[in-house]
Amino acid sequence: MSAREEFDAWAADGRDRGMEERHWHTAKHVLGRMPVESGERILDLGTGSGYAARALADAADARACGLDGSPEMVRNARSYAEDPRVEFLVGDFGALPFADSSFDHAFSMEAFYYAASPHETLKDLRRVLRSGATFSCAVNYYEENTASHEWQDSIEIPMTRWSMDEYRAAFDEAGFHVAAQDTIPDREIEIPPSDEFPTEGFESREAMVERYRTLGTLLTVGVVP
Amino acid sequence: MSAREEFDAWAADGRDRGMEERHWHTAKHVLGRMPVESGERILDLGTGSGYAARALADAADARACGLDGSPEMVRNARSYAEDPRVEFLVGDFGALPFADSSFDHAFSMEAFYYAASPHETLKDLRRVLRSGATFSCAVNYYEENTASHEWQDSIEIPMTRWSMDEYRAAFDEAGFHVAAQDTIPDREIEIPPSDEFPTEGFESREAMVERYRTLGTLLTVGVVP
Amino acid sequence: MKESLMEIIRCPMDKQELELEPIQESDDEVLEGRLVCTECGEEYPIEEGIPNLLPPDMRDDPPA
Amino acid sequence: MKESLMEIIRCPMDKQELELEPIQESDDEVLEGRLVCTECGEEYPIEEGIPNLLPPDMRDDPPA
Ligand SMILES: Nc1ncnc2c1ncn2[C@@H]1O[C@H](CSCC[C@H](N)C(=O)O)[C@@H](O)[C@H]1O
Ligand SMILES: Nc1ncnc2c1ncn2[C@@H]1O[C@H](CSCC[C@H](N)C(=O)O)[C@@H](O)[C@H]1O
Repeated sequence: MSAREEFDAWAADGRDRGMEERHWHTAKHVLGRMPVESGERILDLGTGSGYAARALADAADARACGLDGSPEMVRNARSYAEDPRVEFLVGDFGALPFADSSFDHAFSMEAFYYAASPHETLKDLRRVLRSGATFSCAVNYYEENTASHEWQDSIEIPMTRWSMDEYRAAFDEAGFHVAAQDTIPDREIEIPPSDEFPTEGFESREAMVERYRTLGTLLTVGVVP
Repeated sequence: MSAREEFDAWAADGRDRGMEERHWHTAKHVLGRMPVESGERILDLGTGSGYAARALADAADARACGLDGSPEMVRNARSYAEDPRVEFLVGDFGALPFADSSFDHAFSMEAFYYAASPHETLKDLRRVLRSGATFSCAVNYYEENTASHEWQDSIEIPMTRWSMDEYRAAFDEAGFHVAAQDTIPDREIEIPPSDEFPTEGFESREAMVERYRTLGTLLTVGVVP
Repeated sequence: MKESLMEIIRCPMDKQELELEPIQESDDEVLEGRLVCTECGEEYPIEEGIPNLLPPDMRDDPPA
Repeated sequence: MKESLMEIIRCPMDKQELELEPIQESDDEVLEGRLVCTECGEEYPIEEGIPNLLPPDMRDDPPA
């Protein structure tokens, strides 16, 4: 199955809205830290339902552009957004369809590791960002989050599983200055009482607490020199 | 009273340790976000008891240097630290006694706004940081934190009260790229039940909740291009 | 797609400028049309207001 | 103060290199001594292992 077919199917199933709800718990903190000024242009890489693009336009009066490789995702995202400051387009992480220095900042949640050539994507991202721009890259799938490792089994698209160190090194190699790195806990997801474990996803309550309250979302922030 | 006399008196009173305990609630999150690599040199500006220098050496195997204008503060800080990776010296924010590009990162908690010429201090900081270095500037005294405004009444040293926007603009003007800005809530300080208000510091429980749980510590992160 | 997006979008293959060929427009948006690369001549569709700037080999419907 | 600090410390006034004049040393630290600016000649004390690099007008004890 191609990435496009896979994610088109997710969109048709309404998984875009489900992800929005869960990812918002930590994504809102990532968005809240971005030093966005009014009128700036922001790229949302792998926009899904487009919630981040909507939130940035709304909270920071920014012009947000959501890119996604799945036409069905983008069709949904467009249908949820009424704000004229928000735009969506279909495109691939491997061939960003933008001019040099097009954006003042970029954001990506739970999407970057689907890039077929993540190092190339980072370099191309650097190209489409102006000097001084930030890239906030948020992922739940990463080496230290052992509970996430099995996710690859249920999807045919190859996923890149870097450690925190590997994210910093890759940003560095692509010419970003690493400005910050952090794991952001999900304090909102409901964790059932111990006697309900094992659940479908977790052997024990401790494992679920670790996955969400301790590890949460890995954020790496790069700045273009 | 000179800054030196004021803070020497604080140190003699043991206020350095009291601040350490309270500031740690949010400072640890600031420190945790810094992308410090093993062996890097870090400056702790206005080190007080020196806890941040100690923590950086310990957690990130960094070489930390704490600067403070109060000889008594530094004497205390030195007495608390056993780690050979930690050093302290007496110096003023207005005349940083360091070579160009001496440090890989800088940190400052509840100290920066005492600088007599904050714009000059930012510029000098940029000078002593290498390209790609970050400066994490954390303050509880800032415009949006209205509960903090009255602090100036109890100290003779003039304090700079910038807004979040003014911090970003000043960093920018000094030649830093602003990489992130955030308010970090203090989730640990105990807030008494409503019937114990007014207290010495707060009219109402709501005001105290806003001061700590909502506003907390303002963090601005700059990166040297 | 609003015309202002033309400022930043480029051909995904060679990053050269695109020319907008509108077919159907609303008040402030192009609903159907084409984006043509001024360099390589590749054409990218705009459908239901959405520009599709996937590289040509990823754009076409997968064989059923 | 460890000698390795000499790599980064400079005269606060003109940011020129300092020369270390140790008076009392322990295993790995200078406990008492002086740091002298190689350019302006200003002297900065090291006392109880702590270098005092305040500008000269801020260093001196305040009048009682
Ligand atoms: N190579 C690629 N190019 C462009 N988009 C891709 C891609 N691989 C995956 N995606 C998109 O990345 C998204 C990952 S799901 C995450 C969506 C959203 N950011 C959220 O937080 O909920 C999907 O919408 C998928 O279509
Ligand atoms: N102009 C100046 N130069 C150097 N240090 C200064 C200064 N003005 C204030 N300070 C120092 O800044 C510190 C502020 S109190 C904060 C201390 C510590 N960072 C903490 O978080 O607890 C004091 O130790 C004071 O001596």
